[in-house]
Amino acid sequence: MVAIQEISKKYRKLEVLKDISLEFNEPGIIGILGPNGSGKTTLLKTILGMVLPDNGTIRVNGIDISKDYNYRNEIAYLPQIATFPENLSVKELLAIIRDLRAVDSKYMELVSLFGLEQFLSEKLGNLSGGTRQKVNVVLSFMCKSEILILDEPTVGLDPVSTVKLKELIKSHRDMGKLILLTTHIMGIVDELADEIVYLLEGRMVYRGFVTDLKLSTQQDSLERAIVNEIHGKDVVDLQI
Amino acid sequence: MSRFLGILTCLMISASVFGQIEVCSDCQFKTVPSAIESASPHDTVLVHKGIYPIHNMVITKPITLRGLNRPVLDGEDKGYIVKILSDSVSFTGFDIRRVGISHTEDYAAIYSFRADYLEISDNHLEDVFFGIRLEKSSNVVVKDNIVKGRFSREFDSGNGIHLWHCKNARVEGNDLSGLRDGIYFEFVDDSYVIANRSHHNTRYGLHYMFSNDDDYLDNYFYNNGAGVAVMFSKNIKMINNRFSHNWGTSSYGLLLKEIYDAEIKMNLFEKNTVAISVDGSSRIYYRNNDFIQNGWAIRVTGGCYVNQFTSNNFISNSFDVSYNSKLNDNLFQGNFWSSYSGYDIDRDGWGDIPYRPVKLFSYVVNRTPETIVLLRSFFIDIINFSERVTPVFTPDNLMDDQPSMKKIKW
Amino acid sequence: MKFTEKMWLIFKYSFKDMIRAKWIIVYLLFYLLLGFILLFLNNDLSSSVITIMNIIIILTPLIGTLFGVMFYYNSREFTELLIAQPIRRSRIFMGQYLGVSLSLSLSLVIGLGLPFLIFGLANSAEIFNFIMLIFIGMALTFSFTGLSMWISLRNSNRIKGFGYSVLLWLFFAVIYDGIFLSLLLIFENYPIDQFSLLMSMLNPIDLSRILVLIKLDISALMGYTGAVFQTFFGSNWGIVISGIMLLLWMTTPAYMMVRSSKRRDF
Amino acid sequence: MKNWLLILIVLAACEVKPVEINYGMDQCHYCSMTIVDQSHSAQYVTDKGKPFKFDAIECMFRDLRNLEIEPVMMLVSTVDEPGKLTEVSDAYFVISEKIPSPMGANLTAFTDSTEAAVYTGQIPVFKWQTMSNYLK
Repeated sequence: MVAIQEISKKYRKLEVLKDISLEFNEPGIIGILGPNGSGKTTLLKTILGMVLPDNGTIRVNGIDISKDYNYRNEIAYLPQIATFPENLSVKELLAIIRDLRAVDSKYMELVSLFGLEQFLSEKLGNLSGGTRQKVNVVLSFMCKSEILILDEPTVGLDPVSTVKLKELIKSHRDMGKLILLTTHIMGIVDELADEIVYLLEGRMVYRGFVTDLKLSTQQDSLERAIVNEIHGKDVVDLQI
Repeated sequence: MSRFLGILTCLMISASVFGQIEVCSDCQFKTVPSAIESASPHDTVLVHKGIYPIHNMVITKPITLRGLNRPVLDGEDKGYIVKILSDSVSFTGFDIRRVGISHTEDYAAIYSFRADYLEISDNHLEDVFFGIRLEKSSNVVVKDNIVKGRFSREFDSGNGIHLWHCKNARVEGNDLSGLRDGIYFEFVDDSYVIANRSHHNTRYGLHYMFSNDDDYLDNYFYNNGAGVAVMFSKNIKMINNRFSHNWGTSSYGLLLKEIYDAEIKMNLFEKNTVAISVDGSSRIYYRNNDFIQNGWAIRVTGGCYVNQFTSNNFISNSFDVSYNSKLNDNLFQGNFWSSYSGYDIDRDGWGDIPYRPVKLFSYVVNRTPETIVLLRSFFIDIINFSERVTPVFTPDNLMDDQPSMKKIKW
Repeated sequence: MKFTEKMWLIFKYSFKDMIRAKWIIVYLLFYLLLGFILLFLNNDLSSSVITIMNIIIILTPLIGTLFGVMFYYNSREFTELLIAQPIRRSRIFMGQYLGVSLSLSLSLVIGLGLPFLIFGLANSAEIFNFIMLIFIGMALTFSFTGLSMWISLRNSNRIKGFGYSVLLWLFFAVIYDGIFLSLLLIFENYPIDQFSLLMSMLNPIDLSRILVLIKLDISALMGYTGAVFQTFFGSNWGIVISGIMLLLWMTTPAYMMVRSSKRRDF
Repeated sequence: MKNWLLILIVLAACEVKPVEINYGMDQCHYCSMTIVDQSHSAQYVTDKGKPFKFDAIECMFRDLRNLEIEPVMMLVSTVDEPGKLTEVSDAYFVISEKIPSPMGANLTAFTDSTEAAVYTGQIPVFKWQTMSNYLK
């Protein structure tokens, strides 16, 4: 589904991605982990075509993404920060996405799932941060696509919505989708991720299945398992 | 004035007392020259309606030539039409067409040389090169003629009424258009130009050169290359004339070049690129004139001394006064300036702070004309404003310290 | 034709977002007020046209600049979301650019058009000058909206982007003419009319100002220097050239913006 | 960009050539009169390439007296070839009342010396260099 080959990216002198190669061929949930500034978001953005890598190629379903923007029909994106045109209503925002790409015809179920019906005619500028994040979630999950990219999906959500979101993510995995997500909350990785990719200073330092990781490090907690794993690679100051 | 009336009366009497010869296709005389040939001095030659091809017809005796029902004298582009070489000739009521054109000879429809006491009136001249050209002729009256040139910018336009070395001339009530200069005076003294309309001429409506002690009153000059030029002359009175729409590049309502002791009163200058362009002219009195919507109202270049601008109205001009030097020997007082922004607390009718009519930009444009391209740009507004607050470049004594708060009436 | 559909979509939302904003309504009201006050005060359409020109050639670029910058930085996150959608980048930015500049132009047209219509413009000889003035206001809006969005695109730092954009406006509105004037004065002994013609073409604000002036009565003043300006702008050839220049000033910033959007990371 | 502009200025400045006179439009640099007479107009071009136009040869002559540096080019229109500008060194001059000139000096230029002689009879035909002997 997604094949990343030796991509690297520099912002001025700062190397954010160094020679990363990754392939995701099976459906499942992949947690992209790493400390702040390790290049998680940049990596996701290169897949989305938002950041253009200096070297290397990325293929989605075998097609080089630098050649054709239509591949993005196959990728839905939930960005970290939810800011929308202030003077548009929720309904109008949904219409924009609906007109831009293929959308699940039952997207109104999502709207009601997060209790957004009452806000449909409300201007986005008048919504609270949490509500905007819910709109954000709806926008990404309503897309008909094989791949879902979620950047810190639970930030700003209340616990009830967080639970609903997690269920949603699982159901989408069960629909056979590839889901790439970044998060700082280990619980979510623990609960959802099948596989994790660990980035450090722009390099991929670990990739493996969550179950394997727990087995090999003999740790119940994923957090500890990761710390152990990375410790083995002589990294002392680890922040997740 | 009375002298002119005297001449007129004389001419009229002469017409009735002396003999009368008629010219027409059925008359004894079929052509005008043959009639003149047989006429005695002071006879009247009456020309009936008809078309008479004539060129270079010379009149050498004092006679009255009068057209009845506008007979046409057709010059067929062959040169002069009528040449008057005698005193006391009266020439009225003709239509004249097609004067010849030349580079070296100034052909005219009616030409005179050393011929005094002429009356040329009520003629309609069309397609002329020069219209009425009088040389060294004095005590002449040119009245109520219509002169139309070829409306061309090229060499084939001459002057409508062209006087050279004349005295006591009276040019009145003529309509002049499509010429080089409507009226041209060179070395003409003690003469009057009254109530003419001069318009659509290539160069000037009225043009004085080396002429002294002349008056022009009640004339209307519009749509000329430039309205009036008064050059190298003294004691010219300019009263109650109207200068309109002398728009165009390097155009002006009135050009004063090297003139002295003139009076400019009660004239209206509207919509001229430059209302009055003054160069090296001194002792000029400007009073009760209206300057309305001109590019420049007064543009002064060269040394101009002891000029007085009093009780004029300056309304909506892009530049009121432009000046090329710091030296100011001219008086501005009691004028109304529409762009004056001062106040009158003591309610005496005069503004309490002086008005400075020279903008910095007009000073700059005077120095480097190309800068006009920045007209009405924001930057210019800024420097104009700062110059007005603290004058540095513009003459600081050039101001009206008694600006009128209201439009001046007279 | 699908791509234009998508650009139309982006345009529609940007336009809607703009025209519902408080500031654009303030902008519209300003023009309405200006138009009514000017016409009420002197009731003379032709002198109002000159006054309005003075305001338009300074204000429309400034407003275009400010709204361009504001729109860009305020909608940056949403733009990122759009970039992740199956739509070409150029369509997004063109759509947004058109949305902003057309909504600003609409305020101009309505705000000035309404008072002039009410005061009897349709029957006036000034209608042509007025339409031209509006067109030039629009051209300047497009030009400076494009310029400011382009600058914003190249500066992720909001303060910098804002600063540079306003500086560019200041440059074209004021500083350029200062330099222009100095050059004319320094080289006054040289034949500089061709040069000043060129200089006036290279600044959209100067170009617009001259185009308006040349159509008004005071154009005769421009011929003061020996007719170069009048013969140039008065001829068909000159109108075509200056029209093309203005068009270039309208389109080039947008083109540059679109071009740099393709190479930029979000 | 800046270099380009500079080059342009320099190029424009280096080019010393007369410009066309717009009859009926252009103004005499000396006396401010509109230039209409195609057989008496004149023009000079400074070393910096700036042209100045005159309605009469006498105007150019008088203006030259106020000039510190002699212009590179001086041209006059002639009566025998009106509208065409001739270098003053190639022209023949005549002062005659028979041909009035715009500013009263009755000064006229000819391209052809015999043509000039035909007009003048006894009056001298002179060259530009001796102009100051005839015209004050």
